[in-house]
Amino acid sequence: MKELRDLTRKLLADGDAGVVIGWEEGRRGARPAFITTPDDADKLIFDARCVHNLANYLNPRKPQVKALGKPAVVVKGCDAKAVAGLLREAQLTRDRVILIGVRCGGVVQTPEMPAELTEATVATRCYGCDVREPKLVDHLVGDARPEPPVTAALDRRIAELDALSPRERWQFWTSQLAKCTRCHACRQACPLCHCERCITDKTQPQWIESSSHLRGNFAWHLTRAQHLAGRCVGCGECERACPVGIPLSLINRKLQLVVKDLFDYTVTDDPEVPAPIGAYAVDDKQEFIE
Amino acid sequence: MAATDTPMKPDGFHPRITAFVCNWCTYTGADLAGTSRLQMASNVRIIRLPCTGRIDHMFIVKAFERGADGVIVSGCHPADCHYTAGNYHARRRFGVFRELMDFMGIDPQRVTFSWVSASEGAKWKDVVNETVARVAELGPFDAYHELAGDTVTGGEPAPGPFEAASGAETPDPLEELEVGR
Amino acid sequence: MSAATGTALFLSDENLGNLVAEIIAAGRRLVAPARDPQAAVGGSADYRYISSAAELAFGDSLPRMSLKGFFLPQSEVLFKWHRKGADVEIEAVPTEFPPQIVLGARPCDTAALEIVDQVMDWGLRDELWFGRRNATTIFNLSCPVEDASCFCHAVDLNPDATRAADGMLTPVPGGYLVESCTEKGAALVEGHKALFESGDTGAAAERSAAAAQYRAAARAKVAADLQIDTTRIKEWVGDHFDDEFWTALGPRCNGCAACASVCPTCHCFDIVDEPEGVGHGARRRNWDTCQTGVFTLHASGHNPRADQNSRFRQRVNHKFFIYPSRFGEVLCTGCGRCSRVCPEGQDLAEVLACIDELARA
Amino acid sequence: MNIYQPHLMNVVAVIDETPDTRTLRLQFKDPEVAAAFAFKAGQFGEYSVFGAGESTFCMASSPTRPEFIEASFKLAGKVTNELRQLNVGDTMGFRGPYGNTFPLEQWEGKNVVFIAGGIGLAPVRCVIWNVLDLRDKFGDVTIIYGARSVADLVYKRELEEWAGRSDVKLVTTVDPGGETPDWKGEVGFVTPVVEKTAPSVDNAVVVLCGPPIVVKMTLPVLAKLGFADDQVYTTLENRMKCGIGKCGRCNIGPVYVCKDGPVFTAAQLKGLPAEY
Repeated sequence: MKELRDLTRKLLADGDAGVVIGWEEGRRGARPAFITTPDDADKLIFDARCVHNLANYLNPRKPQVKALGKPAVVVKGCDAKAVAGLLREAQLTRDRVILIGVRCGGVVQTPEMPAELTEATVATRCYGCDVREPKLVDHLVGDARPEPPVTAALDRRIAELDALSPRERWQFWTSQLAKCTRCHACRQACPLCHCERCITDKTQPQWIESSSHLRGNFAWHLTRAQHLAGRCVGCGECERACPVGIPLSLINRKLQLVVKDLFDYTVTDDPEVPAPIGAYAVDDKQEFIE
Repeated sequence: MAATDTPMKPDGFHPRITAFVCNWCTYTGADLAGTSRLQMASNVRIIRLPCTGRIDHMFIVKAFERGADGVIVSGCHPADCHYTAGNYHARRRFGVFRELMDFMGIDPQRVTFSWVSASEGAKWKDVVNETVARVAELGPFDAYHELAGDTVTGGEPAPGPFEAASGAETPDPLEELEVGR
Repeated sequence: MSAATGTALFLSDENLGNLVAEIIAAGRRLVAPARDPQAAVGGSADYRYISSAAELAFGDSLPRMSLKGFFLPQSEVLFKWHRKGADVEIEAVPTEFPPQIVLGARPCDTAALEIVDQVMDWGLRDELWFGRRNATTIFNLSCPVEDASCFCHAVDLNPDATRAADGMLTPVPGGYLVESCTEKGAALVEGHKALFESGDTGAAAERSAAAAQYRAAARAKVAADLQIDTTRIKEWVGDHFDDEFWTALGPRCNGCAACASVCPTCHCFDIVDEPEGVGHGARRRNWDTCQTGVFTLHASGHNPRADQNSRFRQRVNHKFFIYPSRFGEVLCTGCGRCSRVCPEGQDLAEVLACIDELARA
Repeated sequence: MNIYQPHLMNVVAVIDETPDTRTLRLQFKDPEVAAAFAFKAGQFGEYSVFGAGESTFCMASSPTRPEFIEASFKLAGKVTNELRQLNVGDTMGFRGPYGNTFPLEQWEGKNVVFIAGGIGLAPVRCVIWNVLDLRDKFGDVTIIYGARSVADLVYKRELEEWAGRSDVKLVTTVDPGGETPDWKGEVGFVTPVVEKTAPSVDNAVVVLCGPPIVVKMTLPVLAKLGFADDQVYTTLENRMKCGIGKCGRCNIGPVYVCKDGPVFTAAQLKGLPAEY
């Protein structure tokens, strides 16, 4: 912690960064912090409750963050994948951001939870994590942490759904998507949803109906998932932001598995590796095509 | 196209099929099927696009929204794309989208993906007939068409915030399972 | 300031189940906190149409969403249109609704309805809203108070308020103490009077003592947190539109608008036309929110609220300055849902405490 | 009554004003609605194309000519695009009139100065005809109107008519570069032309409307010419959906454009945050 705070003080004092974006203690657990003066550096914390993917604040369509100056962002390994996504998609240039990596031993599901990691509290995304020490960083702080407890709950649920008939899956998803109010919190919380104007906000033509009936909700969630295929870093922020509890991670994780199976691609924190959609191989699988 | 042997279920169900085809191969192939007077089902409405690379997954969604029971997406064979690589990109996207539809409970049998070249009039006939037969067997896609429901419900109360607008019964298929809990 | 006036009756747990069964058997729609059988996260309750007493979840935490969706559905048809050549026919929607009953509403959710009534009756009267309001009988559940994000006491309510309610249930050992406070409420009790035990039995005094104790404990719990003066806040917010306070708050907000979705008083909406094929379609009203960029975006591309700072400021302004200026009361019932649901830890109670501090200085 | 359900109107005339601006002349289908309908200068309505949605426009025609209403709109979004597809005989929807009005009764006996930029002439035109149709009740009438180019001037036939009237002083201007070889009017932005024209302050009121930039630039010039803030009226447009104070998006601080406006004096504008 001291390492992180000292670094923050130095970055701000030297004028290298205008704002350091990390985590602080809020009334309901950890939350994003925007540190703009060295004096506030001691507010910063890092523990297993720091679940937020702060790469979201690097979205170029956030004038209120841009106004604070050049950002230095604290990233876990999974967050660094999102930063790599932004770099890959030319939303950010590497010299416009300072990345402070933290070694991570897994996080809990919500920032209000106690920091103790158990099989019941650990976030599903930490299962199979391959970037517990982020590589795409300018500074790396913190000590190595022990492996988190393993939970394969998400993959288990996906397997259960896969085992059902299409009709049963349809019933499951209609009951889930009926709750959707189309607040688009899932989009806003997503670090990779950075479009200047989201397809669902476009009206000429209106591809996706904005009404929260099931027809509009299906069009939205199919499109959201499809647009994130091969791009989603699996941080789960969409599901955490959803005020009605739609299990969006099931869809995102399913597509991660699909992309792995079809294109042998796993989302990476190397911005030089192209995303699978937008690239192709001449010998891609095509058994589904007649 | 001749409107002869339209596959029909006994109840007279004629599936509505929307076909999104590329301008260079499949459209020409379909044209050839017509000029060759090949007999095929007349249930297919063709929408011509420059390339399969232009065909967005939302086209399929919109087709279902507006009443299609099945969809055909067809274009040039690999290596034949007029724009070099449009069909390769489409292949990746539809490979993913097909799995996504399946996962969300949209029977992928309702969507046919095919490569039909300009000379393959006979293949187009087969693709059409097979798709129509398969979708006829599946029945009308009312599940999708009625998603928004007839929400002007006369004296009925409007749906509550957690009810499907259609008011349709959604029995819980997962009661026995741990899914989504 | 509980306004429940009727004689307190006793409804045993068993008879609550019978009441539910009788209401449903009579063909009336019943809304109550109930578990989502397929809830993905936790076991949180929502207000739902229920079909049996087994679904009731009175003991659960505060329902995730407020009650507003039963009066202002997240998407509702305003009318349908049918094109006949160059002509258009309009198919109207009814503005009268069949009766529905809400059992176990939290006082903050019920009070919100009466607060929103004011804007719905401002100038032209919104009959779709009032049609549902008039058709609904609401019995509150005296609230045990959720957690430290609750602040109903700070906005002129309390955990056993009966504002806009037709009656209230207070948990006591073995069942509920039932008070009705309107004719509608009394009619509901009268319609099922065999289920209610009158107040003059020996156990009655014990029960009302238990109820009083329950309420006092809830009031004490909520009063322990957040001491603010909404009048002072109104003045400060009105006078400090350009204060840098707002610039400091905006960056954390990612504009997800989950706060507005769960808010019992956020009532802003969008109106959209949706074709349902060729030649006919529906005009719908959908929930909308000031937290999104497109909310105020002009067709010309000009946007009066171009960043999240100004959008968050609008939310606080509307609730604590604009609404009280117009209608004499804040557009907030202190339910705390916005703080609980915010993925980034933006906390309205904390914001209000800061403003109050600034206003005092 | 469902307050969101529009009245049906017939399109009785379509007038192209500029390449991207069009006026629709409308009549109520239901004679009872037509008979009961009345509005005052300054009010607005919600015009709908079924299938595209609703859009807000000020009344462009004068209440002194009640046999029809007119709306002028510039191609900008989904609804205006669909409005352009309408032909004579087509059906559209209308809700209104909503909002406050210009206090014409208070202006009787006064000189009236109209200043407009671009499509901003549409709401001003309503007041101009209202004043001209009751010509005896008002003093001098001055109209200063500017557009980007000659082609972008709206209501060209009416501009000619006003130019030919002896009881109207009309000054037209186009932005530098927007003039044609035979252009006889001024060349320059509206604001300097107002300064040059220098309408008299005495016993006068000003009606000002245009894009936000024109309004923001011209207000100080009017102050410099000596106009008091309560002598200057303008009409604002913010994004609206319901038009009746419920949908919650047109407010500028505590003021709702749909209910408290759209007509504001410069004095009122000064008390508001700059969120418009």
